Amino acid sequence: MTPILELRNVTRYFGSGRDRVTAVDSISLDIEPGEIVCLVGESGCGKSTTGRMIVGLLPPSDGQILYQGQDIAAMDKADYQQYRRAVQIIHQDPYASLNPTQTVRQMIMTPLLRHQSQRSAQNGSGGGRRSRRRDAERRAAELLEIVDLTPVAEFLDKYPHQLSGGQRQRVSVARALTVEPKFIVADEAVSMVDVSIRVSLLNMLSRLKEEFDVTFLFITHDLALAKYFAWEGRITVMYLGRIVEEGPTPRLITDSRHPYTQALLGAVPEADPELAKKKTHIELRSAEIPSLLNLPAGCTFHPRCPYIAEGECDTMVPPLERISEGGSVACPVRMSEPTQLI
Amino acid sequence: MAAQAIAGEQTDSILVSAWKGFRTGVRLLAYNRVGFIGFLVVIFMVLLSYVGPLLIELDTKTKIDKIYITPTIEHPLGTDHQGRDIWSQIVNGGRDVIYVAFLAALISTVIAVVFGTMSGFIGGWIDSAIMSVTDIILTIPQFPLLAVLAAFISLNSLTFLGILMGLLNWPTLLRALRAQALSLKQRDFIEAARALDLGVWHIVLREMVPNMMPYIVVSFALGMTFAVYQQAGLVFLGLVPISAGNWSVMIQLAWVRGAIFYKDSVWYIMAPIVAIAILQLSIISMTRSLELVFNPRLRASE
Amino acid sequence: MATAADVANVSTRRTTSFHSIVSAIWGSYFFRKFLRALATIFIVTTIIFFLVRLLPGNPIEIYVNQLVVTYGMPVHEAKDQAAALFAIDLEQPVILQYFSYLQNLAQGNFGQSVLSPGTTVTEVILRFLPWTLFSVGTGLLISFSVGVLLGVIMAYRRDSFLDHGFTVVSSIVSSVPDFLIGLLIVVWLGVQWKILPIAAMRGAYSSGMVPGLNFEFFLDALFHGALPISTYVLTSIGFWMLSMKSNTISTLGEDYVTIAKARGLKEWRITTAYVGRNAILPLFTILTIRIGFVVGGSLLVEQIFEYGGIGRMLGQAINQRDYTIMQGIFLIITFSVIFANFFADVLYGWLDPRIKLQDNEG
Amino acid sequence: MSQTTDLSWHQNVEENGRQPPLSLQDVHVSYRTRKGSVQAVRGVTLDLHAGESLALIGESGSGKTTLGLGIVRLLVDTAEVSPGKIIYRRDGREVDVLSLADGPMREFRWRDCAMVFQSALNAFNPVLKIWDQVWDTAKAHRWNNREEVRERFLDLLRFVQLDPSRVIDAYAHELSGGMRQRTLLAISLLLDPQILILDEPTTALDILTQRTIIDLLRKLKEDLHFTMLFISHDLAIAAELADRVATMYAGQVVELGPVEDIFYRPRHPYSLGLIRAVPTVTGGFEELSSIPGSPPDLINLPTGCKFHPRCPYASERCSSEEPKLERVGDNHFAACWHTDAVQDDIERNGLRGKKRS
Repeated sequence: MTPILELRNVTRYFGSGRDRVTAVDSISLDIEPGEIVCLVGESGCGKSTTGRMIVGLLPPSDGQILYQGQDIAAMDKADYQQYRRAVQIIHQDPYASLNPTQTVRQMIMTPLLRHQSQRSAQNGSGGGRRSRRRDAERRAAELLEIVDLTPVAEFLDKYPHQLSGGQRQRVSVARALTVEPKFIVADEAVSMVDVSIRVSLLNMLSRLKEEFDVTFLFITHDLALAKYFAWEGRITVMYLGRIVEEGPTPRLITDSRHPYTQALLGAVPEADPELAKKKTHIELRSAEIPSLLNLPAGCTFHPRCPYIAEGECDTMVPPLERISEGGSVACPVRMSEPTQLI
Repeated sequence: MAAQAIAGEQTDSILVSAWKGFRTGVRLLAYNRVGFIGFLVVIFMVLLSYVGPLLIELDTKTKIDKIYITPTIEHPLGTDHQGRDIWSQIVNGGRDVIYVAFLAALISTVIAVVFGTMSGFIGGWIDSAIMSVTDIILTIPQFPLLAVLAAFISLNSLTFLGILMGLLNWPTLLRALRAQALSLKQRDFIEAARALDLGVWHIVLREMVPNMMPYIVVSFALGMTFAVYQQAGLVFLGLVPISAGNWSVMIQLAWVRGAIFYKDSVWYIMAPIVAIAILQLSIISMTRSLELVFNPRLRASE
Repeated sequence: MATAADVANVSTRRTTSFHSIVSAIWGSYFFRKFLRALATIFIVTTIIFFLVRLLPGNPIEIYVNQLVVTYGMPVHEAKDQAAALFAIDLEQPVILQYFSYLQNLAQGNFGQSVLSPGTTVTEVILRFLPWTLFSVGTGLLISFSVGVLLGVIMAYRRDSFLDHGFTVVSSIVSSVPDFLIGLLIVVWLGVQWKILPIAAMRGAYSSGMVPGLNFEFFLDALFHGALPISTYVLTSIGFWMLSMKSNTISTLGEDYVTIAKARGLKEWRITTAYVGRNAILPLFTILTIRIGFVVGGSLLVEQIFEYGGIGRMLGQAINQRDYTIMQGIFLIITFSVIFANFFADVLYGWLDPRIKLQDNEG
Repeated sequence: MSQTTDLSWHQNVEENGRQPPLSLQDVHVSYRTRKGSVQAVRGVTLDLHAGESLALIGESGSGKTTLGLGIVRLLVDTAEVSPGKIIYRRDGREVDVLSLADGPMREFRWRDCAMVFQSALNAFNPVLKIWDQVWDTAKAHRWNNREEVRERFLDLLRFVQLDPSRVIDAYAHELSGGMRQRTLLAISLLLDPQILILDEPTTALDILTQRTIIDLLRKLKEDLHFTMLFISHDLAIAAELADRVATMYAGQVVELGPVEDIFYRPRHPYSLGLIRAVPTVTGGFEELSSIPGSPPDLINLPTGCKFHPRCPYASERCSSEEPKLERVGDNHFAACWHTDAVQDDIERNGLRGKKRS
């Protein structure tokens, strides 16, 4: 099967000259239709930049992004438009992602009407303005029901500031669904929502995957959430612009190989006092993350890595290599060492 | 069922929703007391200047026996050095001032909105170019520039004066609006609209501009006050040969003819100054209410 | 376990590169500001030159025509005279004229007065500019410092009688154009109530005084400058008060102020070093814009008080259509604004340790 | 670590052991707003014992941060703290913090009760060097020996694993978020306060940075027996660091007990709901479920138990009568009419959701 989305050596710089920062450094990633992939990493690792490039909000500085096997940079206008709508994004901040001047109705109806008219123009079938509007209204109501904003009539004429954080995120999802996307990038979509309702948002997203065949790229810094959401999918771990490890979620969580992944897994605070006491952490050699302006040579993790092999890690960029347990690891030194967190 | 509920909400006709919008607007206007008073005074000044002349004719008759008299019922603000009624001059002298200020503010606001939004929204070299020009013009003191220009080109039409001022007054406003556009551009809802492929026009006009409205109307009001200042100054320097009754011309005449040094001429000199001051003050006060009326959050919550 | 030595190791390496970056940008920050100032001066000069030369009714042609028609002077001679006045060679193509004009400017040669040939523009500028700089500078300094102080007080006594009173008075005063304030001073304090000897206060200093660096002369200059200075202060102080008030209110809500309180610091220390200092910083960028307004205002205010500054001279030159003087004075006013802006920018960069990095990002 | 032993100058658990250094008695806080009075904290009674670490957990709007700021009286002007008492005890003396005059209040802050704030990113004055801000703090508490202060601060920086030479003369913007948070932690220890309040000390930090902070705090707790009050929306912080936990909902403490009781034997439906809503990394997959509905409007609170509109066990009684904190075990209290039903639920369905491997 052709991957729905493929990144080939995608690189993104910001700034120029001495201030040039490499946010994403030659990453490659295949995502199959219907898959759930989590992109995990700390701030500044390039995960959001990757997400925004996938959605077409930011062009890559180098490398290619392929949608259904086609390079988006080389698409003609019609294909590009189709790709544009097929790939949607859910943002992190529920207070910034909705226009404060519009009601829920306006936010959902605008894309429906715009793209509906283009569709009908293509099909040659017209229908009056009125009936088109009625269709759009019906669809808007359906979408709000899908994202559990019921009773629908109660929400349609609300402005964003009249909604709670969780409800706003649901509106964002409904808005993205107006264009019947095939692929959704959820960029920290639940991290600003209260703990008690996070899970219901995640469960709603999982349902969309089942019902509408949507492929998800879930970007998060929270490994526990990634594990929960992508248990049947894959996790990709990024550090300073590069992918350091990826693999099926259960393998990555229970048997991670890259020292950075292990450090992350060990560092996550656990909401269970006994687990918290029992868990072992990897002690890093430095607590500070290097500046993107001045990245270390070789493996970017080597200044912090406790397993550093001098002369190797600090000179060579380790390649991402497949391992038999599933997925791949960019650490020749440790890739064959199984781990035990407890 | 849900669809029916929506259909039911759709019964508002355009007239009804316009009426609702108007009511909301008035309520928000009245929310800030100072702003509301400013708003009422601005309306009063506009009515005075545009409807007043229909009722009160400009007094042009010289009356030697009535020079510099203090207010009476016949002459509510006294008379000038030729015995002409000051009140009639005030009523007839606002139209030009308001017209020129309005025109200048309109032009400078349009320039500022278009280029400020473009600069902030598109960014890149267009932004650098626009901002370089803006920064340079901003460092040139505008009033001396206007005065020098007025000396080179003789300004004999009010409209031309308004246009010239409009073409010079946009830099401060542009900067403010660009800052707005820049911060809006990075907001997630603009990105979402881009991802939904809603088109540049939709994004600028429907997503960004409504959120910039408070700044735009405030910019417009401030643009008017700049223009009032500048035209009064130009007239005062004698650079705008406009003879008809006009508050600025009244001040200039009082100055040139030495009226300000007469003890008796105080009504003559004070009337136009107070008129201009009230106009400026009320426009500035009005911005407080306008900000509220166009604030999306407040407007939406009604 | 990360030992302190490791951390130190990693961070010193970062520190050196960090410092080299900062110092490089520190250097380039002023350098860039300076370049920008130079570019602005150059562009303004160019605009003015071409306005004078190319606009319909260009003053040189008018002057030449006048000499030919009224005095019957030969065209050639008239052109020579005009060229001498405007300090350019009219026989050259315009673009070469422009270069010779720039060359002359660089040597301080702005040409001569059209109306009184023999008086160089440079002389006029040197005689009158110092007084405008003195009055405008003093006015700005007073209004800025007093306005900032009152703004802080208003923010701390928010919604008190004092706050409302100041707000009302300052909004009224700042909405009246500056020259009308001047006019009101003349009308009320000078003529109606006869509190001030308006006539005696005209000029930049009393006739008979010998300019020099002594106290007596300084007092005299202050006496003559008092009215323009007061006008500048009155019309701009409200702006500083209200800006400082709103900045102070928003700074009071900053986390570091709350934390300074939590650390048990004394109120005075918090007000000055934590609130005041941060609230005043953004005003320096505004200062760069306001300088232009005040200098521009001097053109009208100096007319009112008949103060002997460059603004009044410009007014006269405009009235008499003495183009070389107009042009020269306008350029000088622009130069001084640009210089003042540059100075305000440098001051800001010096006061705010973050500026070096921000400049880098922006 | 040798340098850590002399960090605490007068922390003596035995001496202060009898009486809790801090007691909140029926504390109420409300904010005046245009729409009405926001009841942020409603009748909180708590003791903070010497040497213990107590975590206040709850979601946004539960009143935990208001309570923390209320203790050092740093709430905004529109907030009113009344009725209620905040009793502070040191060396046998006892004061009500709420009745302290300005001078003594200023001295109380930081010397007796220091606070580490959530947003370390903006915790420092951007135009003053770190050292100037430390020196300000010392001087404000009449500690005028520059050399001594400097030595002490250098020790503290080493304790929080920062390179002193790098930090001391830096401006805040030259430090990373994690470094700022550790610097703030170091400054909070400067005057060796009796109580340390930590408001979301690790929120907004990266995971690895979070871990270094958690380890530092654990060292403070286990080696130095600092008396600490954690405020967090993150259950994990409580699990990692607390001895006792107080769950807050709608301005009230709804459950209070030793950390194991709260995490393994919760008796309030809200505590149980939170535990069932939060995933762990370690271990297999567990089905999670969220609490239905959203947090209450603090201006128009529901009648009776404030949690009843979202509670799966709610009965008629819950909507009319408000439960008080009642003892449900040793040192374990819960404010719920249906603690038995919660217990049954856990026994029948397990504490967390179904496991999948």
